[in-house]
Amino acid sequence: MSLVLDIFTIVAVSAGAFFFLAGTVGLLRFPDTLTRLHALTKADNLGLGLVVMGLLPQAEQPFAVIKLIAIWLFALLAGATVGQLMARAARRERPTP
Amino acid sequence: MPHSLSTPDVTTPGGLLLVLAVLVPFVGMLAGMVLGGRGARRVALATLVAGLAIAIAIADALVRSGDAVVYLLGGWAPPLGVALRADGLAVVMLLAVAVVIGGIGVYARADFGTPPGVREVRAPLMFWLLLLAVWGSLNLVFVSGDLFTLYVALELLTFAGVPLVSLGGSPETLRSALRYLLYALFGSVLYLLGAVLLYGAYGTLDIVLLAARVHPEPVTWAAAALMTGGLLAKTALFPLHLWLPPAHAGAPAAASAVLSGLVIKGSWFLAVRLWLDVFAGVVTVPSAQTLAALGAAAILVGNIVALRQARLKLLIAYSTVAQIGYLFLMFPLAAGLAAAQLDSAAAVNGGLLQAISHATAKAAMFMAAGLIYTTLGHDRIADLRGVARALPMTLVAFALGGASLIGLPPSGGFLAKWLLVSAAITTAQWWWALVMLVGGLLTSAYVFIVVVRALAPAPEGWTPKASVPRYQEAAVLALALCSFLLGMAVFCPVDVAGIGRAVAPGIGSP
Amino acid sequence: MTLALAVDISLALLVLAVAGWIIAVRDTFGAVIGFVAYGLLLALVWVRLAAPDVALTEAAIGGGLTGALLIGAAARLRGTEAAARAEYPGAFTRTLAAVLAVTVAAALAIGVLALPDPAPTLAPAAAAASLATTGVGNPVTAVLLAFRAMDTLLEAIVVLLALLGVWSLAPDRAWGGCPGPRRPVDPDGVLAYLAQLLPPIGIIVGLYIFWIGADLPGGKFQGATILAAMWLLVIWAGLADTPPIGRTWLRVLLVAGPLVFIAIGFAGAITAGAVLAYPEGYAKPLIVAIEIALMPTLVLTLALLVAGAPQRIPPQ
Amino acid sequence: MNAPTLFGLCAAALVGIGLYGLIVNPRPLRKILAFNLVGTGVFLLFGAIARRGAAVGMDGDPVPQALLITGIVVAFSATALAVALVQRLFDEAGSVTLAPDAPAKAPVEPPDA
Repeated sequence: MSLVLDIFTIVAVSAGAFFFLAGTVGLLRFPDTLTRLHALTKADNLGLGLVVMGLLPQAEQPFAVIKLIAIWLFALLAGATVGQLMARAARRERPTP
Repeated sequence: MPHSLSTPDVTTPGGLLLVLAVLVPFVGMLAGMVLGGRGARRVALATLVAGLAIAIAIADALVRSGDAVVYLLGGWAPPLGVALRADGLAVVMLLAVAVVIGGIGVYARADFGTPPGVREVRAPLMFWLLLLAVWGSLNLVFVSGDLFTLYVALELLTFAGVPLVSLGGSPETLRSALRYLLYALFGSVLYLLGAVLLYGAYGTLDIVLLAARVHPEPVTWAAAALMTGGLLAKTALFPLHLWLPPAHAGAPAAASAVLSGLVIKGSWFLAVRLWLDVFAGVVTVPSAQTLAALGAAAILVGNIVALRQARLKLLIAYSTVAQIGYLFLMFPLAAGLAAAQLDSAAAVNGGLLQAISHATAKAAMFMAAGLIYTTLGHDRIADLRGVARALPMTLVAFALGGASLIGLPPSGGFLAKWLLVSAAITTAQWWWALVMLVGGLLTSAYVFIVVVRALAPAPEGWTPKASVPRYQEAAVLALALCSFLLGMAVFCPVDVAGIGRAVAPGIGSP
Repeated sequence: MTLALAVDISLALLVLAVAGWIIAVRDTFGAVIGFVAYGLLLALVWVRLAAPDVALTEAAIGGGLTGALLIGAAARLRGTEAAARAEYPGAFTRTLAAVLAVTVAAALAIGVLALPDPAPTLAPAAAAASLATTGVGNPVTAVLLAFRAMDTLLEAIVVLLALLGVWSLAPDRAWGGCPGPRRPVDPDGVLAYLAQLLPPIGIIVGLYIFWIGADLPGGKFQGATILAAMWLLVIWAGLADTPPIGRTWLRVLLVAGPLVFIAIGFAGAITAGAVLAYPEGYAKPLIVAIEIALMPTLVLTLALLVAGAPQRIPPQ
Repeated sequence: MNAPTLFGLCAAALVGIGLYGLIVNPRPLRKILAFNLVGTGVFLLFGAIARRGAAVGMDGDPVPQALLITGIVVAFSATALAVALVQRLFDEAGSVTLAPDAPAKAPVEPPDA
């Protein structure tokens, strides 16, 4: 059982790390603010979600599970808000043609 | 092993007074913040009296017991706990600061009142709160026995001093305040770096324990260099002095007096504490000579630039740069005396006296300049006509303060320089005596110019722009007299400064 | 062990790279953003150094509050960027600075390598003393509020004094008024939404971190920072205004923490034989009492330090 | 090489980087940032020293860890004061240059001089 869970953890965390990597590459390579934001928020939220999911089976107490999920939710909320704010700022500075 | 603070770590009678000396000004600040406006001034003036009484009581406890006053906070002995200790050096500084703060407080009563009909005005409220904060921080610098607590004390002193510089709010003072803050932060971060290294090497931050544990090795040298460098930046020793003149000259007169007379003495005192007590067996005579060489350069540069000033307040500020130089001449002299197996107390006392007589004289001179500015509406040195008629008492005070800076007998400056010069001759370091002589000549030149200009008769029909209260003039004169008569300390039956310092400090002694 | 070391080495290199970038990059705004990332990386370093209390503090204050403060300032000062370019010092000063920086860094590196082994430590003394007397499970809290309570008291005064300094920068006409500019209300805005959603949760988290500080990593500074951040969020979303600094309630709350601390400290002189000592068996309740009293003071002070100098008298 | 030594060396480099920036960059905000870098370098060194002091089942010496918290808060206060000064200077003068004007004209000469 624990072997299955460990394999699940490894797969999920690796997948999460891949999305982080993809997001970072997108941040560096994409041409403008909006697409960069897209890369950041989407890939990072998904990446963090996978990492958190992968870590869940490793949690020793139920409270730790709640904390892990809370961390993911907070990151989602922060990412969404900041993404919105930055997108608006970008649109204000350079109106779409 | 030179180990100058050799007190056992137990709370001594009167130890609680040390806690009071630190916390009473801060409690006054907190209370003043709530009461606001006029309440703050009332609280501050009451605290001035209480604080002076506490300082006198500490001196009494020290002289009575003949040993340092110690308090273990929370009952925890170092290295885990923090001890407050007041030896003779600390007590002399505590007393001097209490007196100078008292004089400044009386003077500032007139300048920093809340006008009728208003609940609270920014500058007066801030002045009184910051004055108390400066005082509490300085007392902490003098009595704390722990390097990290001393770091907090230095930061407190900075945070209290910087807003004093920009109290006026003009762009120029804001710029000076920012420059001062950056220098000061740079200084304290270097100091902290040294303290951290010492903890890593010896596992304690307590001054007495460190003094017993440090030995000459690269970590200690690095720590000593970093801490000294940081403190020099905060003390504005040449060539790190550039922030000082605009900052001190731009502030209101009472604030300039606090900054120039007192604040810079905090970091200087800490440097003395480190060199005499912590690093006594580590620092070498050449390094002490380097400090003194910077001091000598400060004396020459500061005095010459002061001579060229057109503004009275800037002249006084540059004179501070020069006088800071004297404060650092004591290091090689004390080292030289110790190396010659002689009592180095003379050089240390000379440095200490210089600090005190400069504190009193400079506070008096800045406040005198403030009164002159109020009366004339300007402080251009070329145009001081009428001062002698309008402000005779103030001009006398200015001259007495100047006499102390020059070192005329029987002033404190005279005794200080006499002690230092004789130490220089005893240890065959005559060049420092020469520097002091030249510095005295330059100082007398600009004091003389100011006094002569001020003695010139006023033009026909001239009237003062404003009149100043008599008690302000009296406060200035009182401080100037303190400085001028400080030389009488030579008749003091006990060597107060030496109490609690069992073994004579010896820089460079093995 | 080697994997852990590899992680540590990459972390250290990343921290250094970001630090170098903060210094080198031309755009100040970019440097500030870099600084926030740097603060979070440092928090990871603190975890690797087994200092969770410091990690929390670094993330909350070093990265979060300092970042917020600097971002606001950098945004306002953007217009001055071009003018500053002409003021860069010449090659001589730069060389001198580089020599000084390398000297200090090299001296420190030598110092680090020369530190004694085994390292001197106060951990055994702290462990023995805190078990025997304070009853506080987190040794860091025991140091902060028992063995070195004086530093913590002075620190509370330091932040307050810094706040006074910030307030002293108010224009005279705005004295007694509200810090910072009035933020426009944007009721449909995403920030306002966040400012309504997050604070209830944030307050619980902040109080939780504060409360567990006695026994686990956490404590008043970390908790207070989270609460201060929640308040600032509400202010920045335009849902509330900063309080006028002339208000008596504000001043009372600001000084209450240090004053209670001092009062309990002096009470110790009577009941326990020394200032800032606690009588037998009462150490933990008194320490918790001090922390509770300091909490509102710290929340207000930290938030108002970020909010800045008073700028305007509120319309009556 | 172990973690405390590694991060100790990292701290030394951070102090160096910060010092260079503090001296070279003329903009006050960048000086404040550089000061913070030096500060974190000092703290990190203290943290490495704390980690070296692990003993009796503790992961580190609690005394430096506690002092670090104090240090971080003090550094934040310093930053807040400095930023407030820069902003006020900007409001008053429209620029934030620190360039030392000839100190002699610090108090502005009135026109009738």
